[in-house]
Amino acid sequence: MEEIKEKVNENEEVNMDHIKLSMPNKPEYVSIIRLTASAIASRIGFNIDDIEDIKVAIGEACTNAIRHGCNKINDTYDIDFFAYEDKLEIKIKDTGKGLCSLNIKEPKAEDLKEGGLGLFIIKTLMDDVKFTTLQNKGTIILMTKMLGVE
Amino acid sequence: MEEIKEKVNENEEVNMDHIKLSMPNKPEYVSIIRLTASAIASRIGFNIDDIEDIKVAIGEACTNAIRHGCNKINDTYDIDFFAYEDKLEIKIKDTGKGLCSLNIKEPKAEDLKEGGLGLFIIKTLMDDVKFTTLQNKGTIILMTKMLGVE
Amino acid sequence: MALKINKLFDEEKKVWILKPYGEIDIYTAPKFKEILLNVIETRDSNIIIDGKDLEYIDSTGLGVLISGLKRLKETDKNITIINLRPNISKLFEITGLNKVFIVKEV
Amino acid sequence: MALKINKLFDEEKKVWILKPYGEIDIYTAPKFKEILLNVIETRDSNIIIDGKDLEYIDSTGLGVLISGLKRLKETDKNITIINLRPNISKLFEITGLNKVFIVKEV
Ligand SMILES: Nc1ncnc2c1ncn2[C@@H]1O[C@H](COP(=O)(O)OP(=O)(O)O)[C@@H](O)[C@H]1O
Ligand SMILES: Nc1ncnc2c1ncn2[C@@H]1O[C@H](COP(=O)(O)OP(=O)(O)O)[C@@H](O)[C@H]1O
Repeated sequence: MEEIKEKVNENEEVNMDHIKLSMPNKPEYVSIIRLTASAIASRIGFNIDDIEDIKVAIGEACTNAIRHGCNKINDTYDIDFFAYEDKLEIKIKDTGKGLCSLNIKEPKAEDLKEGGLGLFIIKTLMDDVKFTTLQNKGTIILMTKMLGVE
Repeated sequence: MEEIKEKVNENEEVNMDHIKLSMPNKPEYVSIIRLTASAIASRIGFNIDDIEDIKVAIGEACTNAIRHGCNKINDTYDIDFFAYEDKLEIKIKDTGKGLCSLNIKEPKAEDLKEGGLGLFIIKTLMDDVKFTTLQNKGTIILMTKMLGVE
Repeated sequence: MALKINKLFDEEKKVWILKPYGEIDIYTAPKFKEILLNVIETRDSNIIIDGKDLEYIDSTGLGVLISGLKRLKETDKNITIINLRPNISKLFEITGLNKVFIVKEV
Repeated sequence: MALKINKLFDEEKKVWILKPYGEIDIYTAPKFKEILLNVIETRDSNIIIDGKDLEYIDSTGLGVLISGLKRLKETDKNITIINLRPNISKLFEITGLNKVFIVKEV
């Protein structure tokens, strides 16, 4: 938790816009978040490919927040966008049981498992991903996409 | 202020989803809010015409929040969506100087004034509009669009 | 989410034709105002605004149109608006601006 | 924002053709799963998924495809995926699923 807080404070000194979103933990709203994220990314100046990457990554993170990260039935979770001139940071914070393991492995094609792709996809599509997890107090995922980086 | 608070509490007993958004008071983000509002309205089941009305109304309200309702340079304002099965309520709250007058007049075409259309447009397009204003403490506008009402 | 404006002067009919693509709102209205007033300054004549690809306009954009019209009225010129999409047409009706500008269906 | 799925059985080639329109995500994946497994139950044969109008798929949707494939593998059948858009093709590549399904350019 500390690490991310410090990061945010530091950010506030540079030119950064903060957009906050709080969403019900319902599957039907994830597409709205993806759309909002696309619009923000497009405003910053990301190209279509990067916008797709951001869309998929935020979709996966919200899916996890809903599936694993919400305790109560009518729970909500938070999405924070930090829009810089040269990057977009997205923070997704839930109040669930916390991540059990931060050991994200490349999926083995032969295994044919239905799950376990989400975090790997996020790590692959974004330039930087940080997890903060507090047992039974939720998970924070902070992911960054840089503008104009391959 | 009281009135709106009571209303919200009452709402929480029925089937309602609450989406919260906090935005920087910058013109370039209003289109993102319109897009998000369209997506929420579409999810509830509004038709294209009603979605357009909601888009224009929220655009006008956010424009006012930015123009008249924000004190500081790096201020933010809040947008709350209350999604019901049969209606969408949108609350826009700023921290500005408050509304001077709630006397919204139909614009006189002959007058040719550049301003003063926003609140009138909101009142015309939405089914219900309520203002709460506190001198020097900001304005709350709560507007409602009913589903399937002409 | 953005705004582009095509402008050309029809030498034959002696009229400006402006065609906005996209959205005119609090963010893009200043650009629209600059172009509109600049056009009037360059050549004081009637203006046609082709709304075919205008996807959105709000009160800020309507305000710019009104300020342009005011300027033109000084020399007895006018603004004609054509090809408006239904959602935008509706805005002109409820504000009464369809009686201030010359709004044509086609 | 929604999902529609067209299904038909090609009697000549003895193959199911499924064509999803829209987005397969946490919200629509259950419906996709129901249709996919139902199709397999009705007639156990190879499946072609035409991705031309599939705009988005996430790990939940990929999981459904994998569970369908598992079922088919029991009787040595397969899933072929054609016409994927570049953004979705990329997902199959990074997850290695392009080696698990038969993914064809056209
Ligand atoms: N927000 C979260 N809260 C708690 N646990 C999580 C969260 N996100 C992911 N996890 C854990 O990490 C695992 C791997 O996640 P992921 O790669 O997205 O695959 P899947 O969700 O399909 O299992 C999940 O099964 C879950 O145990
Ligand atoms: N959020 C707000 N805070 C303070 N004053 C407001 C707010 N919204 C509207 N007003 C006041 O109401 C007037 C009319 O608003 P409006 O009809 O939108 O036209 P305009 O903004 O073009 O003046 C504004 O000029 C302003 O004085």
